[in-house]
Amino acid sequence: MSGLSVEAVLTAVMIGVMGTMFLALARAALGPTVFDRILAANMFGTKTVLLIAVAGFYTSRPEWLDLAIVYALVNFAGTIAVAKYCRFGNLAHDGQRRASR
Amino acid sequence: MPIELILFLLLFATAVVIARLKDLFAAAMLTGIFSLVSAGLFTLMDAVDVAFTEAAVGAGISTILMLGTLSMTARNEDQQPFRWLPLLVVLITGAVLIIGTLDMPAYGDFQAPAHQHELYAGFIETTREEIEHIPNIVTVILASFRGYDTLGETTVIFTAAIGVFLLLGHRMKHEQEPAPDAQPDDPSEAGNES
Amino acid sequence: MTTLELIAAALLCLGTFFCLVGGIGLHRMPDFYTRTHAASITDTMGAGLVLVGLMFLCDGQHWTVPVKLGMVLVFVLLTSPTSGHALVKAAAAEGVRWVTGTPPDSSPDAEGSKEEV
Amino acid sequence: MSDAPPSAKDRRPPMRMREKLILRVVSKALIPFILLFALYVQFHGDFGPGGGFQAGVIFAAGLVLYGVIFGLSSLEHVVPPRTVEIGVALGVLLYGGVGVACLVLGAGQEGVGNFLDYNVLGSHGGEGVNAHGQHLGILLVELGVGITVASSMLAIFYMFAERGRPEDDS
Repeated sequence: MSGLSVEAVLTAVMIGVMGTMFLALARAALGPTVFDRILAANMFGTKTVLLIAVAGFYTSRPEWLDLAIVYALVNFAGTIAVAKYCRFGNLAHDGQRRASR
Repeated sequence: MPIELILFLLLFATAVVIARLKDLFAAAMLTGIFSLVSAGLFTLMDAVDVAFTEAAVGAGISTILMLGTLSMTARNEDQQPFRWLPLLVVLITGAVLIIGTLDMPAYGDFQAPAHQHELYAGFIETTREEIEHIPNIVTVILASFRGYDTLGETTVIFTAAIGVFLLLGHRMKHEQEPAPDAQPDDPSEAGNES
Repeated sequence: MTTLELIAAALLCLGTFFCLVGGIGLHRMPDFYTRTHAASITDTMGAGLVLVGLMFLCDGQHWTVPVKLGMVLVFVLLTSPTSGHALVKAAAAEGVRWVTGTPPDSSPDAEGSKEEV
Repeated sequence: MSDAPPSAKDRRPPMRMREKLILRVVSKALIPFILLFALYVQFHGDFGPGGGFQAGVIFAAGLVLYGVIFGLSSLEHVVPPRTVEIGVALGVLLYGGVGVACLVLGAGQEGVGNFLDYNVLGSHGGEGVNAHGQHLGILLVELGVGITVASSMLAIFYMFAERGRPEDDS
């Protein structure tokens, strides 16, 4: 296995993940429905988590994983808020009281 | 570095997509993507604290706050007639900014003035010796060396919250009567069923 | 490369492959609901394999590193199907079209107006 | 859960509790982690990346997630708006208070105190940089920043969400 180093693999992974990010961005740009955009944005967030985790190993600074955890958690909050806004038109609703909005 | 170049391209593509979108809702979400990409870029530049802020603020809270704003205002951008003067202003400003960047040091240049200045060496080298119990230099500089500055920043946030209280708040009481205009029509409904 | 690194490389490459497949699927799939499927592949198989692959590279690191990787993995595996679920529910409630027809509660004649909701 | 029959205009089926079950269970499991992680970022900011600002934002994001899923009135039950209003000022007060404490302590120990000079906070005062005092000062100051930021974000969310609140009677 000469010529194949961990750094090369990590670089390949980063480039692959960024290719996926481009694809997700294209889907976010094209739509057609707003849900496609949300889906693409959510996927983009996960890919950023991966990118940062891999970049941390690539530059041997694994404490960047804190950042990846923040992404994984905060991205969820954002997506849920967006889905909620889509469905109810505001953020204050508790999802139970009114049936048809 | 090629990876940072790709990320810059991604950033540029996101900005173009945001500018072209008419749907403000989708634009708000793509702003989240924009800050995700820029946070990735900051990470690769080794500015982890900045990336942390960008991640926490841009991806989470600011998307939610923008949604809150959208639920109070309109969802779609108003179609403005084409005007020459704003375009001219934008072009000139952009050109000036690009000319300005020509004078800046190259990306990651070790000879850049910021790295050569005596303060840089002073901060980096003496901080570790003086305050050995705190490994994160950024925290030390922000909270101790530049404590006044951070106090000012905190006061700015405080002032912003007070401003929002004054503009939007009616003491946040529960007993307020529901204003009829405070409840926007579900924007997607019109597009769906027409 | 050591054996651990070989395993890690294989997992990382496989994970990247799944990421790319999901990204392509995001464009090839015909409607929103099937695209959810493509996106969830990148979140589960892609992210999962990459993160597990990174765990194999933790040799000699502080013990918190694999633990944090595991936390990221757990969070991704928890949040992404949940947000996908919420999204699909919201989309179904909004009446986003299926490729084989329309959801039961949306009007069948709104073919063109479904675009750009 | 409303039992009112949907009108002809509302074609969506009435929402049942079960529909949000997954969301509620998962978020109930996740929100403690978000809040804990915010505290980790807050108090670990001297050692790793992070600090008061980031921690405040993450904390607010966790609470906002709770409010988004369980409704604004539930969130107001957990964090009353009055608490938020107090918190906005409390953080700045804590920051400024540390500065004033440095002034007073410095004047007592060395005759001259400087605003936000944490060296005098240490248990063993003296010449030069006092690491213990610096550590304590930075911790308190970051805590002040975190409280203000979290409260401000939450206050802004309250203001915005309040406007869009459907007429309810909680």
